[in-house]
Amino acid sequence: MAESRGMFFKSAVVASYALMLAPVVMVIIISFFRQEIISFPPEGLTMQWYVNAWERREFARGFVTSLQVAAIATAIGVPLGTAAAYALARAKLPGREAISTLLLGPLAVPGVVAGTALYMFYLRAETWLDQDITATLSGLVAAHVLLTIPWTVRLVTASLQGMDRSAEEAAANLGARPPTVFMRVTLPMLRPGVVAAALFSFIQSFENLELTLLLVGPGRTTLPVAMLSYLEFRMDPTLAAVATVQILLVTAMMLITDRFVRLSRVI
Amino acid sequence: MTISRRTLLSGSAALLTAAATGAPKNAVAQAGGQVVIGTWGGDYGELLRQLIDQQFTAQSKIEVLQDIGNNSPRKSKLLAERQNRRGSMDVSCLSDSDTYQMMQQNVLDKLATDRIPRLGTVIEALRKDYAVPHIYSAMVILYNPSKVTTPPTSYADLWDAKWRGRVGLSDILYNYNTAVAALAGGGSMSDFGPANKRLMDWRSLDVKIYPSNEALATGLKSEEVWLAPMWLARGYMWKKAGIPLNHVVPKEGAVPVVYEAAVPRNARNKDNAWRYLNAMLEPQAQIGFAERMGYVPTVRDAQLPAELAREISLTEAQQATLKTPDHAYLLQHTASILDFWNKDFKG
Amino acid sequence: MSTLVLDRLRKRYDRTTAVERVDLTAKQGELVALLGPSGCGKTTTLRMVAGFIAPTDGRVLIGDRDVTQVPVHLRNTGMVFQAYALFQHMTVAQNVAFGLEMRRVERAEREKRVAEALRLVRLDHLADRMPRQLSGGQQQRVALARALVVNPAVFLLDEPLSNLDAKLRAEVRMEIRALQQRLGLTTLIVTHDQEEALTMADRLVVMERGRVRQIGTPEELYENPADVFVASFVGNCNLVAGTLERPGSFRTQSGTLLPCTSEAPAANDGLVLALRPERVTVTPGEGAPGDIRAQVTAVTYLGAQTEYHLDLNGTTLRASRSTPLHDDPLRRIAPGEKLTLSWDAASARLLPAETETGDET
Amino acid sequence: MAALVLPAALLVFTLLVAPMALLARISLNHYSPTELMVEAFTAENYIRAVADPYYQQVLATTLGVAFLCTVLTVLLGFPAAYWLARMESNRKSIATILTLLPLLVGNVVRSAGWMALLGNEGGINAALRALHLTSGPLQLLYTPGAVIVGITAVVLPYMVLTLAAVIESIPRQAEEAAANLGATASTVFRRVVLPLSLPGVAAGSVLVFILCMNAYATPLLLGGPQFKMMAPAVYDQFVRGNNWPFGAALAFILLVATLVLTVIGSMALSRRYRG
Repeated sequence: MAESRGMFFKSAVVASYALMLAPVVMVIIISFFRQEIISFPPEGLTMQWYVNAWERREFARGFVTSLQVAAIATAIGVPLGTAAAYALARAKLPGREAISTLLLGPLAVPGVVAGTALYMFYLRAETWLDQDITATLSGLVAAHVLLTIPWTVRLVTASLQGMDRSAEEAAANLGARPPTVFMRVTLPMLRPGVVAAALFSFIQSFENLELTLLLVGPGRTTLPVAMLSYLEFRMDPTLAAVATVQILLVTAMMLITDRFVRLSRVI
Repeated sequence: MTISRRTLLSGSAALLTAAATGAPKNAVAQAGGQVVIGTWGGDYGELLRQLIDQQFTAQSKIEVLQDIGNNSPRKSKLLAERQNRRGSMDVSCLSDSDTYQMMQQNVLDKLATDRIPRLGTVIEALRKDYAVPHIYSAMVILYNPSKVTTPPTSYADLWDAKWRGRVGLSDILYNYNTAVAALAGGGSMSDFGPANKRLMDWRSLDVKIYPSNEALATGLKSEEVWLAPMWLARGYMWKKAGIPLNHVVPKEGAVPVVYEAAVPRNARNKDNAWRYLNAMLEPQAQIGFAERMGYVPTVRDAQLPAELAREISLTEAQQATLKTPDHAYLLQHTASILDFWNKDFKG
Repeated sequence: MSTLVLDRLRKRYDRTTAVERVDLTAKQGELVALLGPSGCGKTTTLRMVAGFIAPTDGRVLIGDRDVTQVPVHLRNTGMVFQAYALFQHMTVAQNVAFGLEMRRVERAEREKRVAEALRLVRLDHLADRMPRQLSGGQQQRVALARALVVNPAVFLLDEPLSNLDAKLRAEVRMEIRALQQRLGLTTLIVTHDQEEALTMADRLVVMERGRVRQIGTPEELYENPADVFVASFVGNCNLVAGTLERPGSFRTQSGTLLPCTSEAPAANDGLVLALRPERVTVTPGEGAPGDIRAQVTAVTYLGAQTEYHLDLNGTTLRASRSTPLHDDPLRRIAPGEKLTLSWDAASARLLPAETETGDET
Repeated sequence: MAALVLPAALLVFTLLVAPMALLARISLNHYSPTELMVEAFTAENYIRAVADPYYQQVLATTLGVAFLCTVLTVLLGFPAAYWLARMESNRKSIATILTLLPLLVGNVVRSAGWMALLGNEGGINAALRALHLTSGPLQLLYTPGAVIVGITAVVLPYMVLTLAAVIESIPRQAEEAAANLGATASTVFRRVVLPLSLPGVAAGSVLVFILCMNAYATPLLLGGPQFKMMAPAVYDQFVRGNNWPFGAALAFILLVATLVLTVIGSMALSRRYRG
């Protein structure tokens, strides 16, 4: 049917993807420009910004930190969120609406607001507990788990709603106790939802800037924060080179993920 | 699928263990401990690293960690953390007005003069008991010589109608731009009264505001604007980067800026911090900053090559007319200055 | 109503051929069934007629008009989908009215025709319901009404009964047939159910792996299957491999001789004898010498019919007959006992054995 | 089973509700330029924020941008989502990755990309100049338009993915049935696909609207100094002005505005969808 679609449809699809991908493509292009202050057309092409990006250790370190934080936050947040979504969908909870609003809350609060509030809260907690929280990995991970909860609850709930419950009933009928039913039947059936939740949780954590801004510490800066810090002081194409490498790595990661779990069937 | 899931799980388990066992707060630990420097990124941070940190670590075995950010968030962090027993920075690099404000807020420790032997070489006028002056420069007028044939001589010349739409300002320097307006309007560093009218005049002359110094550089490069009040040091850097620029020191007297370093009261590694401040005053490091960034040394024994000195320093006469900010006045009015800048001037 | 002509219709995908050269003419008012196992290309053929799939070669003609290049919405075919594809966000009446709206039929006329169509399928009392409030059979009838109300040139049904239970299926089958005949609709129906095809269709097209195996009336197909596939797919059939030893006598692979007077289609060996189970007459007792005798291996009681599984010295056959009465000795036949068999030697057909050559790869 | 909700709920409570309560308390304090924050119990910050025409303007700008971007996102995202949802599966993986990729690149980098494209010396102006279509550079960067384009691009993937999931659940046969009954492609879209995907449009719009209201990096980097939206204004008060009570009050005004509009919007949409 696609061939019979009208001009508006086609141009909207093209415009939509152009809008999403244009800045990404642009970043890749300018990473090769020779001049320090970006202007078109380029005065020449060079790889020097890649060298520079490599020498600035904060980017490589930031990438590793971001990966680490995103992986741990996803590993903690997705099980918590999945459990909560399951309880919300199946248990008879008093105040279900309120709890589900609470769990979606981190999505509604602006990142800079939540980040500032959390930073001040952490500082108070440090005094009470006499323990470092800001600028520690645990403090950062905890904040990022917060980011993963609403996405997980959202996506797993959608998955639960679309699920045929007869398989669960069959398992119970065959003698499985509720936890077994959950682990052996429900969870595997929810897999697309859970994988989608993990993917989005990872994305939310990996690219987060606002919530992270005040919670990072020296030697433990995430990649987006390292990039903003760099951009604040320099506009040369080093940032573009870092981003290009990041785009390549991320694309490779997604292609690998896609081999195991078809992304098109998950999202 | 099973395999991949298992690998995924074991991978995340490993990460979790790493998190639980609590890797030390900073990855690498040196024998002499560490020192955390709250600093700007970009060239400044890079030069700190090249000119000070490397040698410092080699000599003292103290690891230097940079906490990079702009001065505003750094100030906010210092203020937010001041009630805490342990802060996140050992040394905080800030401009002179910022350190004054932090001192007023009781954030900074008094300098341990005995631990910073090189304090004795600091230019008298720049000495303070709560911060070490690291580098300084002054706000001059940069102009594009191919477009501006009769250069301005004073800040007030920036209001000449023939430069309509050709004057550029950096948004982050709002308080200095306001000071320029005050001086041009006949005010002083302790009286910004005339500034507001001048700012509104500027606005009607289509002055261009750029979000950062770097964005202003782009505007100068593309010849979108021809004139800008800016640090002489920046002008020097930009000239080196190929932007056609000359500078004049205004008749009213240039507003100087001193970039300083101070130690918060709740710094974790104070001993290391004092040593670091001392290292910042070493002549070689000072000359390095001058050569690479165009800032003038703050110590008497750092001899610049004559050519460089001509480009970045002020003459004795010019130095005599410097309009040093009245920090107390600024602090009292900073909120209203920002408000006027945001709402009336820009809005 | 018009005739429908498929002229050398073919659909190739990258590597596979979904439909290989279908030629078919459905006369006005004729009901033609496309019959075959899943994946045989019958649905692809139907969808090419409707215009959802563009053929690689060949033409589709409705009446005198070549519609091969005509987009779906201008073809004026009325299609009933397998899962009905009712618009879940519209009421029954809105669903039925949709096609008329598209044809810009005036409101008053539209309402009249919607009411008529719903009366035709006996759903006029449910006009304001939403589809999800209806039973499967009711939804089916909405889909019928929706397709019929526009007076389509060709009526297309894609496995229309597969989502109904057995009893309802038989009922709806008769209803559709009656409606189709009353309205004189040129109809193409896709089904994998041979019983459905035999009872409803004027003519059948048996397809397998993209090829047409045989086209004919139900009777022609049943009595005169062109090949082993058709014989086995249309109705039940005993298929026994062997050779024609001499005219009138077929030797099975296990050596048993079976009477058969039909002509061999090709060489005398490599043949298959096709014999419908209901043509085999079974009698209890020894019979006369020279009669064919067989041992009963199983008896299946099917209510009206009873089926006997027989072993003839290594050759297996099935026979079926209307269940014998209580006092008939056959009623008490049990596995292990012997029976005498007979059939009209002319009703056993000889077919070439299936060869795998010539199939698409 | 109900206990399963506890860990997540506790976590959100501790790390979001408690800090926000702290912020709420701060918003009632008094600001002084010399002492920064004085313990108090005053509504002065809220009154000032609501009464000040500047912040009224900032809030209005934020609402306007969020509304416009949401509408644009629906208009552009719907066809893209349809295209993605109805694509054959082998090419679909690539298309899905292309949709997800911008999300992983982050707002800062994407803003840098827009800056390179829209700047006076940027790609578009250079192209226009090369084609002799313009003499001087067009001011594209540091305009409200740049922010709207930038934010729309940032939130589009969310809309596309949300809608694609809903469109995929609409049986293709429903569309075919409509076409068979004589509906043109655009009529099929308008009469069948659109009504059936309204719940997805509602969910996507709410999500996107919230993201637009809270946008920080994009307006900061693309809007230029004269353009202000709420989230950067809040951060400004906290960090540049060190006026925490006022910043906190602005934050709550933004939050309440977002939530109220979200609730009204989703109620209106769901009523229409049911009706």
